[in-house]
Amino acid sequence: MFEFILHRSSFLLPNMGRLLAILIWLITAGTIAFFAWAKTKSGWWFPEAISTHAAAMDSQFKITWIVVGLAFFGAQVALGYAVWKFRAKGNERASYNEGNTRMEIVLVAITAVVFITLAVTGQRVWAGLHLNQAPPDAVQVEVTGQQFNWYFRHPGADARFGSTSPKLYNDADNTAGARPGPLGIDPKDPSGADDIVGQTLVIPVNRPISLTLRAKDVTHDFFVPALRLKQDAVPGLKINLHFTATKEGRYEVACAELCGQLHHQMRAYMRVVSQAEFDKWLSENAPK
Amino acid sequence: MAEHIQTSHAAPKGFIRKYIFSTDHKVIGIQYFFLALTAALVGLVMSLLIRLRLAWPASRWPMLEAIFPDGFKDGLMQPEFYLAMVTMHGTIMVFMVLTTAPQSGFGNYFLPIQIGARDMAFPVLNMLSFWITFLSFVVLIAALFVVGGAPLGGWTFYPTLSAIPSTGPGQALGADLWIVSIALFCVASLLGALNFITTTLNMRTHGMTLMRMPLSCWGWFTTAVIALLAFPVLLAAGILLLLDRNAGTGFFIPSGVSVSGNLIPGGGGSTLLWQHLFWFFGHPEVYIAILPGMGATSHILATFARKPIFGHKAMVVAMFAIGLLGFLVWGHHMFISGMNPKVAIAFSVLTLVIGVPSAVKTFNWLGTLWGGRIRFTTPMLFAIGFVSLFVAGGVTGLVLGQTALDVVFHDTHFVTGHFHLIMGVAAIFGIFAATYYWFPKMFARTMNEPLGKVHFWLTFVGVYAIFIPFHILGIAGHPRRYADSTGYEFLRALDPLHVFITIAAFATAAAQLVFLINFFWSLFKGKRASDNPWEATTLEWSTPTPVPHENFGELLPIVHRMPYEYSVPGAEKDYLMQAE
Amino acid sequence: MNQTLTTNWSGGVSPFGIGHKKLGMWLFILSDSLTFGVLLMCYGYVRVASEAWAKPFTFSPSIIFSTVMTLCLLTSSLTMVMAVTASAQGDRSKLVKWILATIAAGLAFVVLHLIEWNHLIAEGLRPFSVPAEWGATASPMFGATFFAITGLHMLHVLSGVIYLGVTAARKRATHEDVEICGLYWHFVDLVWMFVFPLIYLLSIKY
Amino acid sequence: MENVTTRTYSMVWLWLIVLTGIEVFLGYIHVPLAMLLVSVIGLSIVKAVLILAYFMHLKFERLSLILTIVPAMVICILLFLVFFPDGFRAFDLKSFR
Ligand code: HEA
Ligand code: HEA
Ligand code: CUA
Ligand SMILES: [Cu+2]
Repeated sequence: MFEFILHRSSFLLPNMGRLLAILIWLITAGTIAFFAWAKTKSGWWFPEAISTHAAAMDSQFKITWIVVGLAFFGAQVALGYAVWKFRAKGNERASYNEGNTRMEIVLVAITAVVFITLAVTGQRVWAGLHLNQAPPDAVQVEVTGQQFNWYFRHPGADARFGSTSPKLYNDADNTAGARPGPLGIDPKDPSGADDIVGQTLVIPVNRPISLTLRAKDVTHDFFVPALRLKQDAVPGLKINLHFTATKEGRYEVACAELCGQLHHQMRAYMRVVSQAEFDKWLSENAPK
Repeated sequence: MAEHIQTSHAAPKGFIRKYIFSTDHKVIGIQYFFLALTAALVGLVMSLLIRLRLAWPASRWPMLEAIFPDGFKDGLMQPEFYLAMVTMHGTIMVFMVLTTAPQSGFGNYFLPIQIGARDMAFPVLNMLSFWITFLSFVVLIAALFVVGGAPLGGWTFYPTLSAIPSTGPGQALGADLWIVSIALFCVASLLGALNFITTTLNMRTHGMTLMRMPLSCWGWFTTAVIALLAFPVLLAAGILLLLDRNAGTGFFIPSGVSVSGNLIPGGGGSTLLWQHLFWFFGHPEVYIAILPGMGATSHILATFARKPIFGHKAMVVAMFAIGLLGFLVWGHHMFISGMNPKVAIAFSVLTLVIGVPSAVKTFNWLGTLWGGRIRFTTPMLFAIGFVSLFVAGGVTGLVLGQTALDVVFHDTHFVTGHFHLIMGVAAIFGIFAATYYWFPKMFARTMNEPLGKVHFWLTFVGVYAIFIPFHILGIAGHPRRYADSTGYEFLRALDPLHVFITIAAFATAAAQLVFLINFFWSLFKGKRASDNPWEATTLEWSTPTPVPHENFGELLPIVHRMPYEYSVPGAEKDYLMQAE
Repeated sequence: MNQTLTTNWSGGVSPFGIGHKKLGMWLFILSDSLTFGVLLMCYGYVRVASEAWAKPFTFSPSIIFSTVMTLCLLTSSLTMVMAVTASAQGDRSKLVKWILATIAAGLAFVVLHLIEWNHLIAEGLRPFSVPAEWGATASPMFGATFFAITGLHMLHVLSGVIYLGVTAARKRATHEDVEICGLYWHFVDLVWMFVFPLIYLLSIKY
Repeated sequence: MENVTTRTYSMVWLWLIVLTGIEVFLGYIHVPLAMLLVSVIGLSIVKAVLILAYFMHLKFERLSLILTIVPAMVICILLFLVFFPDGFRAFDLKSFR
């Protein structure tokens, strides 16, 4: 019975094991080559990094990528080798082998050490992002997400944000000087008078920026690939985050949390400018 | 106590009692299987629609407009339709395919036979589970056809998007139906899980110690334990979300939420609460999806390598360790959700620790093949494919599990690539392996081997071609659930990749026709199967084919040895049946 | 390799020495306890996340009232064990009597509970808001958690009453069936042992 | 099971009532909220154990059954406590007060 099945299929594809082994190896090599190729193509790998924490993050990625790449490579090569080498031959029997506890323990020890090391070293960047306070001289910006727009608010000359209330939201008038405007800035609060509200994030280069993320309706996500920064903006919460951009230019802000029909259109620009230009921008945009 | 096991009933008569409202675990298993197959085809078609829009977002499809007038206004696929398809594709695949076929389908059919029982512990409950699942599927599909269309909140259904009907099209009645469907599914799965656990613990035949159970049984048993503990949490979450939507409560709605200018009254809750509840269930759920596949793969690898499992005990321990650790890592889906960053560190470390038992399993699969005399049957090819894909998808989990790297990759297509490789196809390969392997027992005919092999080669290459490029998309920063990426400058360069993926997806989907043709042709015209066509050792191969009502004759089999006694030195044949 | 195996776990017997139904009920209780457990945790979560939490329950009459409800459930558990004992002795008429007593206590609980609900609703408590007199900053989640948790518990009590009725009416019900029904009933009682202090006592008026 | 008499059950019932009484009393004398929380949970766990052990007969079942059911329940419920850091966070970071 079994012979028959074996016979029929080997008629179609002789040396099944060898073929499968070659295929597995080809896929492995192809995958690795594909990644290597993509890395050289513009736009197919990480965008250029422009924040102080990005270097550590990229190097953590590199280490991890090598480790998991080796695990991937090793496991696939071994799998291919096994199917190449150990195919059925006539009536020969397999070697009766129920396992090897020593090898098992060694494996557990090695993988545990490798994985835990990865996990622990990876936390440094995380701690820098989330467990440290922003320095006191950081530039304050409040980021608010709503379906399907970003609003960025600078506190103006007094360095204090005007208080807001959901009851005051007025999406109809979103011009820069509008009060209460879409953010619901209390017109009676004097510290809100000089707040600058815009739809482009403008920040000075090489200075710590402290963001406060909020959302009006559903969860959004502030994502700037070039900054290696991503954080949900959650309704009901004010989430703090800080970073320093190191290169001037215009970058895209994407929304990376499903927020409804036009999630994919919730885009904004982030302009990183020199301190001088930033000051000029602030004074030009200050509400009159 | 032996009387628990021995009670026997006459076979039911009449078509309805026998095939529709049957309490026979074998019939129910097959019912589940066909339900999953139907769902898989629906989900597959949805994935093709997804691919269509991603590759050619601006193209018009008048033919599709004829079928979905609302979804394709002017022939252009609408973004809300795209998101509805993503949501339904994810939901159908995770719940209706991966939770039903491997566990409820094959598990129902083979768990009782493999442990030497006549049926499940609660046959009527078993039937009820199936029909509730069926109802759940119908309700889910109905969501596609109600006013406003299917929900677009993603399969994770995060509030407040999902809790407030005015947040988007499809979030009204469609979203309610989605929740009702999932709640029903939870109930069915709970009942199923307690049935599986009771059966495994109480109904093993003489000599079937826990360690002598085939690893497939261990897969089903561990999965049932996980399901019993994870589904009640999703059920509670579903009830609360339904209350939020219909009774005005605000468990998942903070105060001060305003949707398109309208202040939402009430509130006072927190969106993170839903995420905790969902992922407390959700992460164990992904192991619910893969563990039966791991079990079946182990079972099949041993059979066709003609060797005992390498490190049988370690395999069992690893499986249980994965199940247990699976409850400790849910936070890795929430690193950037605004959760407490210190808790995130703990979750991150535990997440990487879960790689250890997974590595043990991978290593032991290789060890099982090592020194074997491998017979390359179709089920064996799929089982080997499972190992390859599991590694490919698993290693990227180790990238995502690190807080700092997840900052970059969360909610990008890197995640899509990870979970499609490990779940979308590794677990599906488990189903395919199981289908080819057990088909002769279930339907008393054999599937065509050459066609099966063609199916394997095409699918194996195809899925790598589809899902490896997703990682590139993610590395370049492409967010997931984007109906269209053409609005972003930094995503422009990726357009050709989208087209490539779509072509690969259509080709791979076409290859599934080979499977369908083979399956249905073999069902009616396949060669008659003998009792033990694979020369395997476990109890299901000791029964006659077709398996009689109540599985065994007068006497239940008595088990004398471990499940995979292949190539025992000095034995007469190269395999020793458990019951001989 | 072929030694005879005769331990509890070697197959052919139930490792716990109990039947399928009883094991099934225990597993159901395990999973249901997680449903309630997680609901109570949600309650705790929204409570710590709130500015202020209403404390509307005066000692008299509110707390006394709910204490009486608690006594009803506790007593029903006692009558239930009496029913199980009667069933062990094979005394069917006694069994039915004790079950009826249990049903009565359970129904009393439900009736008292509904009276209380009614009272709170009359005061202005809603799933989405609390009466203004309870404090301007009081979280609207008070009503949501209160109605959701006690409501789901009440549903369990009602199902239990029906279950008890069916068990009493079924002539073919075995001792095991009665025992299992008892397990469910005690579990419902057990859940209330947590609902009562967490929902009521922690919102006692100062 | 044989040595469990009506008397035992009545005693358990009495204890449950006494413990409930203590809980209510603690509420009556207005123990500070945090202390009240800890003490009523503690007392309720004792009550739950009494119900489980006697009324639900777990004390008289095999140890293996207890070890199958109880740890799973306890571990999962303890795991839910991990939600709390975010509950406090939701308070600390609240947008509107
Ligand atoms: C079957 C389903 C399945 C399985 C088994 C897994 C397994 C794993 N998953 Fe995955 N995951 C999903 C399904 C699954 N996942 C889904 C559906 C999502 C997305 C949900 C959504 O948001 O929609 C997701 C998302 C997801 C995230 C969140 C990403 C994000 O949204 O930001 C993370 C993060 O930690 C993660 C991690 C892991 C890890 C560490 C494993 C580990 O268990 C993997 C272990 C395996 C291995 C490690 C490989 C084998 C080992 C070796 C070859 C060892 C040899 C190596 C050496 C010696 C170095 N997964
Ligand atoms: C089992 C799980 C599963 C499977 C099989 C698939 C299969 C596929 N999926 Fe997907 N997918 C998900 C689970 C799965 N998916 C989930 C959970 C999401 C997330 C949803 C969300 O964001 O909310 C998602 C999202 C998702 C996206 C992301 C959308 C977005 O974020 O914008 C895309 C994009 O291309 C995609 C594509 C595909 C394709 C091309 C296939 C396939 O066409 C690939 C080829 C597959 C096969 C050839 C196997 C077919 C066979 C069967 C399915 C089994 C047969 C059954 C029996 C024998 C019983 N899927
Ligand atoms: Cu905002 Cu997605
Ligand atoms: Cu996970």
